[in-house]
Amino acid sequence: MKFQEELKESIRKALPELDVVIGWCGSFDPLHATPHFIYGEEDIEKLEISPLNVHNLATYLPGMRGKKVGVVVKGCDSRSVVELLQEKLISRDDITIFGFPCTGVIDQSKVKKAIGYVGNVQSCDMSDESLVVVVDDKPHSLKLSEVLAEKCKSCRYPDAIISDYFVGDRIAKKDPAEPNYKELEKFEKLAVSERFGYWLKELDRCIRCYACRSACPLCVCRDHCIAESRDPHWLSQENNVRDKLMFQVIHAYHMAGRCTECGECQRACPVDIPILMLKQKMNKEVLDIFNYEAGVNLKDTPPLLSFKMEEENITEKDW
Amino acid sequence: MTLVKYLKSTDLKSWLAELAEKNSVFAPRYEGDSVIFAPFDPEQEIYTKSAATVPPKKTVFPQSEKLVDFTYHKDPENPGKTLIDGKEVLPQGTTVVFGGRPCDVRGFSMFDRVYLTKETTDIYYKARRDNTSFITIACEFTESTCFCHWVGSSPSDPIGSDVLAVPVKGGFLLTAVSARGETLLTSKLLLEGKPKVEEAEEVLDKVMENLGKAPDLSKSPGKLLEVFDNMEFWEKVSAKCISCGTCTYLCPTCYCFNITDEIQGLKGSRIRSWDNCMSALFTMEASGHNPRPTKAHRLKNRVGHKFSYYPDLHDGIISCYGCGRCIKSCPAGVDIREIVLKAIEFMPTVVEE
Amino acid sequence: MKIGVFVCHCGSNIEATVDTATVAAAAREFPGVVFATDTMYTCSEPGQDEIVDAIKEHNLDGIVVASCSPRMHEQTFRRTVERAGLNKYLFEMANIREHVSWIGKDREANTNKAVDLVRMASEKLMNNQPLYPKKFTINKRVLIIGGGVAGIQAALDCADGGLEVVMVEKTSTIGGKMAKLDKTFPTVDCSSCILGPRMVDVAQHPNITLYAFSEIEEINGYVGNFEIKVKKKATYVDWDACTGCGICMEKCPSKKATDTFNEEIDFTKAINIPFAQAIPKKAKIDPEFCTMLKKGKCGVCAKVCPSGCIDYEMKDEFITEKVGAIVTATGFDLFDWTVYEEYGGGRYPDVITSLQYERMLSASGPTGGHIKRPSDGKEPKDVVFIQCVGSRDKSVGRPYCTGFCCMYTAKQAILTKDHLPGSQSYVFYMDIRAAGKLYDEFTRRAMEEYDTNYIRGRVSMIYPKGDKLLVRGADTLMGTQVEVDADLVVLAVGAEASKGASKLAEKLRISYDSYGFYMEGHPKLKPVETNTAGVYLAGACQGPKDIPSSVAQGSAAAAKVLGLFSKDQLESDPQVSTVDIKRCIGCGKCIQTCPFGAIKEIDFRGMIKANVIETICQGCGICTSTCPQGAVQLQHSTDNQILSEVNALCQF
Amino acid sequence: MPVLEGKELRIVGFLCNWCSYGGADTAGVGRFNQPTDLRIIKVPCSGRIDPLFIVKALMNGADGVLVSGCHPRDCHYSEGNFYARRRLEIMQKFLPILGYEPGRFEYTWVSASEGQRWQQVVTEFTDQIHKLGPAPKIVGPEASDTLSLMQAALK
Repeated sequence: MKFQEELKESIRKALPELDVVIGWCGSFDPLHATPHFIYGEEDIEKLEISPLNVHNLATYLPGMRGKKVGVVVKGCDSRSVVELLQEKLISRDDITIFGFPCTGVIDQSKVKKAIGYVGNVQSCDMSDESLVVVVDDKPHSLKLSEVLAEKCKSCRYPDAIISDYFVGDRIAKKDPAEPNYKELEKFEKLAVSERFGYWLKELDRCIRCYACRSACPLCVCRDHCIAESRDPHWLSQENNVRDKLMFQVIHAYHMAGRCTECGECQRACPVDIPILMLKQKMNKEVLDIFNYEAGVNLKDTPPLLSFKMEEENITEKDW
Repeated sequence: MTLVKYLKSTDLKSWLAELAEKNSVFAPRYEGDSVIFAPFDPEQEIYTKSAATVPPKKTVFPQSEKLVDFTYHKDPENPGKTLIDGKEVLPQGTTVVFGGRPCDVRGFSMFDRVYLTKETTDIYYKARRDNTSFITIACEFTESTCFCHWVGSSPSDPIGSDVLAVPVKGGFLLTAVSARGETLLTSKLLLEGKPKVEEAEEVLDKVMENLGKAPDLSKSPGKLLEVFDNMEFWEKVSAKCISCGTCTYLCPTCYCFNITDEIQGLKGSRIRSWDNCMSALFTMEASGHNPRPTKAHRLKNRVGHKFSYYPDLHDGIISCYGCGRCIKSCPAGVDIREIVLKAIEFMPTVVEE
Repeated sequence: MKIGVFVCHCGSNIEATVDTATVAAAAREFPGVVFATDTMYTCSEPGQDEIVDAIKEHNLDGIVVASCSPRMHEQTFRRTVERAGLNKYLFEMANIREHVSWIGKDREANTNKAVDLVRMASEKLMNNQPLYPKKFTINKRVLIIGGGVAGIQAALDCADGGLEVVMVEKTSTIGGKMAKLDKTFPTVDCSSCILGPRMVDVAQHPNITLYAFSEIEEINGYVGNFEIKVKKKATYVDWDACTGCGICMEKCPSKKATDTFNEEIDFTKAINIPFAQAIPKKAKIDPEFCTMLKKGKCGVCAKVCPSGCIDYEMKDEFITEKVGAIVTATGFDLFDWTVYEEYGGGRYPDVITSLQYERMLSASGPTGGHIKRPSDGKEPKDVVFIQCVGSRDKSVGRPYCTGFCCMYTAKQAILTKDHLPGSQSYVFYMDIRAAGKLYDEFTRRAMEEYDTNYIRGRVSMIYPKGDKLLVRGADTLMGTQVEVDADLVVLAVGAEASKGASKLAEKLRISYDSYGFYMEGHPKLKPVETNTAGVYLAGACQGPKDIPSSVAQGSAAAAKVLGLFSKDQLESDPQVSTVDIKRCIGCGKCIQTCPFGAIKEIDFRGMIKANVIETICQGCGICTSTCPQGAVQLQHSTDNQILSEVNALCQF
Repeated sequence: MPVLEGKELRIVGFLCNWCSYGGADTAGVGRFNQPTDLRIIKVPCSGRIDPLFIVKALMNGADGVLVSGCHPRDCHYSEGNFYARRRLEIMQKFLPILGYEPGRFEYTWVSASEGQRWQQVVTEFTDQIHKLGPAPKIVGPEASDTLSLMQAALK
């Protein structure tokens, strides 16, 4: 990326005042990146900005309260930062934000689907339009647009909303003005029994690792999540699909009006359960009822933590 | 003389269907974008190319299992008197697991050293272990996260398996590696395997070649103890860990559990479910004190346990067979190999006298 | 836990449609239940003793009573279990009367439902914890809202009992509706003669602070410690200096101001004192009619005022008062009768309300006590009284009986004859409701001694006929049509809750019915209490009442306040939220949503945590449903308690 | 004892103590006949109701859930029902994606004096749930347990 060096320079400038800067670097194969914690000069060089940087690094911030932390954010990640600031879960004074224009990240499961087997990736060359992945000596050429994460296709916030350092040229806010819920709307048209069956079938393979929760930048209960507590005792430890689904509803509801749809819950899921749709549904209704979108304005209050005496968009049942 | 048979890929389902007549058969298949072990269903495709997303651990050590069902019986004459009647829920029947990988299946040998010792036998574990046979597929391809050869195993390691299946052109060469394995290879669908033995050896040689050279991990137990108190080291290597349970739940050698009672009305069950040392609750004490308060403490435990404490107790055997799932599926890209190597290479800044 | 279950027959109230023995037998099968029985009247003394005995005999540590609503007897049974040495929160009630036996006759379904309710109660009980109240000191001052006769009575009783009283009255004088009346039934004694001295007492009592022409802006706090913001509306007259001499009123050139005290049968001046006996007797300017305030020209009052107390720049003023209890005595207002098109809908000047007629009868009223037709000032000869205008009439949304109109109509008929011996009164009525000491005798006097013509029937139409009004109605006793040529028609307009009653209720956090009348704690047993601790009701704000009833309630409310203040400390309700400090992550969402500011941030070993101030917490539980990790739990309604009820009902 | 087979469905009500529970009492005192399906859980305030209780009830086998609180502006705790309205509304809109028909869960406001309104609400809601029939149930630990039952029901 053109501005990678510029970013390194900014980090170099800011680092002396900071305990750590979180960015990304290469991982176990050329198709993967990993969060990268920069403590000193020797770590700066490893920083890489690429479409493989899927991780939302805002996830680390609430757990680092009290430390001076720099964080590199994509546009979508910056919304998580805004939401965390809004809810006073992190302090603005402690956070230094590095922004850059993001052109989208790659959805690994799409790559896997396109190529079939990606166990041994030897190289991955990326250009603006395409990428060539060599697996077991065989090159596979893919269009970037085919393997771009869904959220990136209808991204409306490619540039960080909030930043202390911004490198590269800003990409103007893209259309459409409203989030894209086409897939969700298609699903909503299914018969109720199909919807019901769908979730049971999908959740069945859940291993209750709670990566969805741990990867979520706004799941701040962390060690005290009600999924595992006995008081309150919301869920049993039985291996049943009811409790697995119930947890997803808990997560979605606790995210209502707070979720920025970064998609980390679904990306983190080791068994690829399409749980983002539940959050999208919640967000769609939040937008409908409260005309509200999380993580775009520092001064907002999440809608479920406030109220109006007269709710314009709530029509109660007439008995 | 070992029994070798050749199975045509096209006969795989028929063979499993035969096995399913007397056993419950598990085989890997796609569910969504993941490969998991599910009860054999002739209508679904079986995935055999590479290791499944989730290992077949649950076939012997379920994610959650009932240990005891109990009922409170009230004395009709005196409701104050209650009799508790509890029954162990022992698993019944035999199971055949097709399609695990050597690293998956060998993992149970780690369990055996804990659940089947001279002093104690875990009856639930034993019942499943004794009644489960494994038809393991040797790996034809290696993945960038594979490191079985670092930890004393190999893509064709037969330990723990009953039959080893080596992919050859058009099918598998099946080798019985246990007496129980031989009984599995009696089907008329299976052809004589000897003509394929050479081809199978070539496949395995090629895989080993691809794996490359393994680093020497023999120092890891001692080295990890050396850095035990170096929290700065552990904080740095655990910085990106998000404390979920993916690594432990996908690990074929992680055997920790939690026990809870779930009661409704007069009936209840005592349940054993997977537990996860990455979670703060794992070591949370009733007082509220937590001896492993941070993720650094917890990741230290996980790495330490596998590469130091377990080997110390069990003849130097590392409690990891290098399947690499903890690396591949980690949402944050934590790489256990990297941590072990860092510990081995770690040079204290203060030189001893 | 060892639970005892008592299933009440409530005589036949429950037993008739619920098989209580079956319910008790089913309860014996529930976890934790070691004793279950059915009893005739659990709330009776022998019934309560049975609970106490069972607790001792079976070592019970939790009790479920399946009977009436907890709103009825929860307190009763809590005291019972306490008597037996149990903590009173180790008790649960299943409401199998109001919610079961009284709403359906299917015995099988009812019994089945009762079993479910008992199961829920006992499952919840197993999650109950003993709770202990905290003590807090109280502010022994009382706020009386409304200076009508009920409020006056309450204020004087409290003040005489040694309490400091703050009285807030909306208008510029106290006295309320009673001050407008000429005479009172059934004694026909002069209203202002009996009320006047009490009004003076209020003004002079050293323990009473009166804020007239003031309103309640805001109420915060809780029983024992309320904080009230009072808005003193601008009068444009410095009341500290005003002597009530009335010169300003006399000289004021603006003569067309609305005279609300006189029910608008005449006009008053833009600066006015409502009536001669007003308390406080102070002038105020009605800015709507004052030329000086409207156009900046005039200033006559300022020129003539001997004490220089006119202040055209005056602004509303806000005062904070701290009290421990509140008595609301906001009274009633008249129904807007103009919805009755058949009575002319307000188009005929000689159709007036009973209260306007009172002002006309009053010697201190605008007519000096002479009955005159508003249209031409002539003395009427035939006067028609129509009862139940906006009472007992579903078609205008007022199905209830105002209760005192029959009596004042009789009084007005009698007074009409006294004032105009040659007149004839007619009363169209539905029923005569004259229950009360000497009441029926009084109405009979109106008929028999004063020759009032009582016609049982409704008036279907009034229309002008020359300078008279033709009143056409039915005489249902005779079965004939009746027509009366009336000179004056007086409507006995029904009472409704005073304007703004519901807004005040919201501030007080008390309930009101669909007509705006405040809900009492219990229709029989708690007539002056509300469901909000420390807030009491007096007079017609709870429902239409005549003078003796209003006064009685004023005294009753005062007795309740004096009783409340007889202790120096109150016990706080322990059903409040508590924070599990280990689980709290200090996100502050509970603090953000608490309506009472009862949760504060504290520092716990360097970490931010939430902390509930028990005496401020009102126990709504918004925090509990807000906290994502369930670290703040409302005691007695914890997640686990509610989940246990859900699980008792829904078992897959 | 579960629901009366064939006669009743499982309907759970969450009612605030101050208004709606009182309204249900008032309906009882007035002897306003109502269907017997509903079981009422009393909570101090509609603001206390975590919408997840509703999901929990449905997933555990309830066929319908009814929530009732004080009318807006009349909350005993002044703001509880305002919060409740937002939270309940969002959950109501969310539930259909899980495969619960709209109408399985309703919320409303009934004051302590509105016995008749309570009767009407209960009657109408019970009727609505009976029209919808039993809600989908999750049986057994594995999804296949439920899915096979659902398939069988379709045939």
